[in-house]
Amino acid sequence: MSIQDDIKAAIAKALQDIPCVIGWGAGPEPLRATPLFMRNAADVENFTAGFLAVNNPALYLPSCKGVKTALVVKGCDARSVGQLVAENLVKRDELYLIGYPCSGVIDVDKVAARLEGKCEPGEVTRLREENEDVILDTPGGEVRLAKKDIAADKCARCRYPNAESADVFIGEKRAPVVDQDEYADLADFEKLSLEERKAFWEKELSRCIRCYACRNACPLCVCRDHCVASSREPHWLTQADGVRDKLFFQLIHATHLAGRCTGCGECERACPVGIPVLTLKRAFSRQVEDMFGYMAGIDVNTTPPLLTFRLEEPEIKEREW
Amino acid sequence: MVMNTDTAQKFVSFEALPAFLAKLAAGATLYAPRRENKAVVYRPWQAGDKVELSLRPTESCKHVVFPRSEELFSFDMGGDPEKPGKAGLTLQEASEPGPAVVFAALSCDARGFLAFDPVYDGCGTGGKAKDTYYLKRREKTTLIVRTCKSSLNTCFCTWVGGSPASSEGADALLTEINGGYLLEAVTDKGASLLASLPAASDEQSAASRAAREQAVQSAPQPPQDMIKAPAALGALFDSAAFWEKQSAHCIYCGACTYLCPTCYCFNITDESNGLKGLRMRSWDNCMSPLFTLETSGHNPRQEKANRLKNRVGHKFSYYPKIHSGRFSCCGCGRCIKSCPSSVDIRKIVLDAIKEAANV
Amino acid sequence: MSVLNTKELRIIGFLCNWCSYGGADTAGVGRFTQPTDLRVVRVPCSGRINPLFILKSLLGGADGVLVSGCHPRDCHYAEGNFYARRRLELLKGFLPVLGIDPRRFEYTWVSASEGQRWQHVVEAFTAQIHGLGPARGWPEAPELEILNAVAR
Amino acid sequence: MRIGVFICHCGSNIAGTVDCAAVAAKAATYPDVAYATDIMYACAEPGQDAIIAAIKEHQLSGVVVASCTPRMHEPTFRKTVERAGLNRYMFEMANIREHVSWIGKDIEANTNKAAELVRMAAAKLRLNKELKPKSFPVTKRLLVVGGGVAGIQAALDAADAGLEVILVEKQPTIGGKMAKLDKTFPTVDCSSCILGPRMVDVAQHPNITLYAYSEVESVSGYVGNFDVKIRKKASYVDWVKCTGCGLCTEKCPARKSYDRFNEGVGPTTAIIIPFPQAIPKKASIEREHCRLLTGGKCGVCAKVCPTGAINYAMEDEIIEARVGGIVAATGYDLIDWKIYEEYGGGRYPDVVTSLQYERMLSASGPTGGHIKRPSDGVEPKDVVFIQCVGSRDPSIGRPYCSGFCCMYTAKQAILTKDHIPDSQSYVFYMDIRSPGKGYDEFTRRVQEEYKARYIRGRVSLVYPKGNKLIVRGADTLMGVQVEVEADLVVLAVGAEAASESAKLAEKLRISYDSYGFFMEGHPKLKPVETNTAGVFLAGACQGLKDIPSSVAQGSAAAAKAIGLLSRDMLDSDPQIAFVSANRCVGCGKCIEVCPFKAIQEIDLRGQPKAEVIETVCQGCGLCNATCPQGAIQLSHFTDNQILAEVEALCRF
Repeated sequence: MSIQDDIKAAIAKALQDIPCVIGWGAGPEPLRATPLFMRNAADVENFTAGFLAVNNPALYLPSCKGVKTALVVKGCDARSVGQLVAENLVKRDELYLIGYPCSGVIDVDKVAARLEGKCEPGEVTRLREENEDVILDTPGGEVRLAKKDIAADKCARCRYPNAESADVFIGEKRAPVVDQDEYADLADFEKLSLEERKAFWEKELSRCIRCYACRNACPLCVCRDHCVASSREPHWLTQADGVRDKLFFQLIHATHLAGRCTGCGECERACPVGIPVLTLKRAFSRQVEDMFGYMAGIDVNTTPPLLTFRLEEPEIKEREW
Repeated sequence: MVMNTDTAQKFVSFEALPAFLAKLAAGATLYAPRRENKAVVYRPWQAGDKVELSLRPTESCKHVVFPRSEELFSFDMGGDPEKPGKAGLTLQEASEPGPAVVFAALSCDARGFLAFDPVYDGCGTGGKAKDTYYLKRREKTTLIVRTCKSSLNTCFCTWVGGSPASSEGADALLTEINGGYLLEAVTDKGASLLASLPAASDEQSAASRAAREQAVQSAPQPPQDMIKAPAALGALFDSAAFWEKQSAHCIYCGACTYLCPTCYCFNITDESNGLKGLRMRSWDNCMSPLFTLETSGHNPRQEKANRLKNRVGHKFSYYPKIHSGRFSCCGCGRCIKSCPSSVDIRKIVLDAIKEAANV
Repeated sequence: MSVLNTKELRIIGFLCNWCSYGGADTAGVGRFTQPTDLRVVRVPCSGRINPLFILKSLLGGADGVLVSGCHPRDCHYAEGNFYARRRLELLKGFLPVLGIDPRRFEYTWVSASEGQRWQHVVEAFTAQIHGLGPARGWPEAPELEILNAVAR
Repeated sequence: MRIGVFICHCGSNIAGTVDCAAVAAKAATYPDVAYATDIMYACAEPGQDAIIAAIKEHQLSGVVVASCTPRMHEPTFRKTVERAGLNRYMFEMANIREHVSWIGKDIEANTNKAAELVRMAAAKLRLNKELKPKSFPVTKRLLVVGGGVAGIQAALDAADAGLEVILVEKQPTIGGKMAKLDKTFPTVDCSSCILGPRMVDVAQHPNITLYAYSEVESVSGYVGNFDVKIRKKASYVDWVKCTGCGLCTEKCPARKSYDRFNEGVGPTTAIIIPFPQAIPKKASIEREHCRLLTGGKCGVCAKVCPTGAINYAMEDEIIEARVGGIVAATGYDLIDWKIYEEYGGGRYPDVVTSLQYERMLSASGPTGGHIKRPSDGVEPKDVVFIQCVGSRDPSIGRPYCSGFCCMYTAKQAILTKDHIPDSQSYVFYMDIRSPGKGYDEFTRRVQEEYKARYIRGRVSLVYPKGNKLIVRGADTLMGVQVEVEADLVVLAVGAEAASESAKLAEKLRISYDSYGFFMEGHPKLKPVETNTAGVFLAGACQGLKDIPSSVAQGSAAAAKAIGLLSRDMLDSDPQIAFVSANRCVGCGKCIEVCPFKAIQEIDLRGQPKAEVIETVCQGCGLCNATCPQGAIQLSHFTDNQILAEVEALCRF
């Protein structure tokens, strides 16, 4: 039996006493799966894990509060769950986690780049996985791509490929891709001068359509319906189509995620107009890691760093005036 | 006004395109698809800009006519400085929009405006309550759409009465042929824009016709029973289970509606600082719980299932019921393509038709 | 932009009521001359300061933002400044990612007795901001331009 | 809203460098401002009357006063608007004195700044809401921390007024520094004769509970209801059984113990009763000197104790109490003079501190009131006093004058002559500071009548020569260098804040200055209050002062506490957090960070929500800054109010 079948068996077993298992199923086109809410055996047949299992199912947990729910989770999904548990936003005993070793997930935008000049990703009619490659049927014939070339950025810096907190783990655990996140993406970004960075954000944010997909795709944005983005009390933002308001929303999101973001990258993936909003959150995460030695979603018993303090903060070098 | 298309076929070579665009940009704000990072967006064109034609635009061009936010009027409450405490009120109308041209929009984008037009022309009030903000911009905007060379997995314009080569709602149609583009005026507005271009040769006209036919043939076949959609969705209005299942993975962001060429909803807010301020309107979307939040705190569409039902129902049932069967959907598929959780509106409609048949 | 275009830059201070606002008062009582750029927003505690106030100021055109609270361990509310310290330190480290010079924002601790220290902080911070010059503004929707006239 | 703006001239304090009329004219153009004027003294009666009249005449619904700091007159003007029928929170202040007129002379810049501060205040006021306080019951019990003369005075006054008083003293006896003194200036009356009866009063007062050898462990709660934990340190003697007979102290074999009470002038035993008049007169064992507790062998005291009071297994005890108010009276410590190498850095036994000298002068001291050189027990003839040892010395971070050294040095010179009629005293001084009733006369008497030689100048070196000490210094009046052969050198060591004052301040949530002295509420007008309601100051912990001043402040602090605790109910400050239940998602972050446990989770129709406990919330706003959706807001400092201030400045 393949891992896929083993997971299906685990899901079927879980459904014996849990009403709903959230995983992934076939999506609207070959490159994309969709979150799948499985309630019966027929639903389980549609289950798919692996390279297309992009969406973070932890997103749906706060709305499942009070009902025992099972999730099939990648390592990064489990971190989101862990953070929700650490913040007491979901109860661990209301959860059942089915883990499997994740070897990375697809980034459709990277496929688009690889297909540049040939076709759009939306023209791919079939995807087959073959070991470390995928084979795409395109109008111009088959295209073979290495998974590592089209995997999401986060997969290349994955420290937790296995959902360590899973209640049941299907398959052999994988070794971490890296031991340490070097934040090389930020280092690259920081090659820009301050002026260039400002210009960068102005340009990127000018494209924002204020759909808030970034927020709604974030498993830790639990305010959702009550987000300050559209409230008048408090009234932080206007609804105008200007960079200042759009950027400010990203700053709200980033500051609210400081010390909480697990880096799942769903905000950036969800952005329909490709604004690299994860960069802002990672800038906080890097500092949080350096300053407080804290990585969100790893230890459910540690208080997130902005909800606590130490009398002496050895890593904070205050300015001497 | 629709023109005799045979007399208005023009040709612009790849090499001559920048000069033509520059000419268009001289008399109006010219919007053209531009690649920005991973997205393709309609931006004011400037000399040197590459027009992105290989990837289809991520967003529709509706914001050219229906800006994401716009001033309705501004106000100044400053009174007579000699009489503090006696507030004044001076209102200032928003400034007139200038002319705009959209180059190489998708043909579905143009059809999207056809869903807007009756609503903003006051259809609900017998034409009395016209939205002049929209109508002025619509009047001053010339749309040049392009023939799609192929269909994407998410395309379904043919389901809702469109086609990859449709010029409905547009002022001119652009079709790529050997060596350049054939441009075909659809309206007088379109014709006047194309006036300076050399006429297309018969060969070029034939090539364009062939390209358009090819595009139409490659388009997906519509399902047979789309016509049943309005009734089916109506029948499922009270079927909470159906909508809960369909909406389970929806994350109720606004990506679908804001990318949609036919979604026309807006919100109105006032912003002020000190004595000055403005009333503005900005895009709003029915997937947001705030969309229907009432002052009392009551929200008739608190659940996302109800909101998704409204979005699908509006496009495929309520709207067509009062607009001669025209769906408020142009089948561009952006809502599917860009949905972070891959909600597929086609599947919902088809499931509804199937489900209603069983009821 | 301030009325005094050429002389002043826009500097906002967020001061806790109990220590730093008192320190600024003490400086005033002691007639410790200071540059005139700073405008103080009084808040009960540095823990009340949402970092977003600072970002809002900086995006809105402040050339500099100064936060001052009670010394750690000396918070009127026992713990507020401990939380503030973490938030503010993270914020300061975050600003460069936006392309904002982190020297445009400083936070410090001044007690109600430290009038002279307050004078020094204001002088040094104001000099620092003048050294950096006016901040470049962030564009916003054209229709909002009317809101900006007020602060001119 | 109809806002009235009043720009105060404060005489010339503001008007000298701010064009108040111009500010008022500018203010008249601000949103909702219905009336704006400048006014000579807003806080004076005519000023307040003018504000009230304007509120009525112009139907004002809110008032901005631009004047001094709100920390000074906000309460004043809140009462003013209240008298005019407005809610007291429909008022804002712009600080154009301490923050404008007093810190710069550029009239154009000041006027502009003042106008902008008024605009901020008006912008905030537009969003102010009427707030109403809640009332809560008061615990009519006072805690006094420190049993020196100031604390004793405060405790007795409060107890006499009928309050229950808990007096906590760190040492095994009350009495503080004054108990160590032989005589007091300028009357030269016996210190223990005047203090002793007050100490006895403390012991006997039915309203006073004394915890000696105890410290404040923690304080929580707020004015009216502080919850205090007191650590009663293990004395290893059951004080209920101990009769203070002193037999144990006679028999204790650990006779080389440091004598804390006597400032180390001669040794003492490990089990002690600090001095004969100690209150409580109970024995206690100093652990580090006790042979049994450190070495496991001895037990002599237990054997000799007639009542079996010795208990080597005793442990610290925590006592909990609820009090309505607290007086801090923790006194001072002498600085560590040994940092001064020029005085021998502690190497010469015949260089002593003034307090050691007091113990030598005292009849109940280790020398029985005989002045003897520590080195050889010989009576000194030439005694040199060096003043300002550790006072007025910026190089060691003690730039302040300790205030009482000039006087006690004069006293000690007099006493020296009294004890040893053929002695000669020399006093090296910087300036003589004697501004008190009878004080200057006293310093003259010591020179004229007792023939002490006062030499104005600093001592550069003290060094031994034979069995003498050579004191080399400058006589700046004569312009010569002088050397005095001394038998004994007495250093008038300056004082500093008590060593653990900062820790106590943190427990009490009061401020302290850079030297560790507690901050009074206002240097002039609130000398015994602190910025923490219900906490008062007495004695040298607030700033160095002599006995009469300490006693006066002890009484003053008691009077303030009596005033507070005479009320049955107190009004809670309504500037507290409130929750918009429909926006709260029940994430609990506010509950997690609240330093006061003032937020609880409640169930609202099946949903968890935060709820503020109104009388517990202190209004810090930490929750407000923590709540991501802004569902919990701090009244009077809401996000929108602060944003209004920001936007009044920063939108361009």
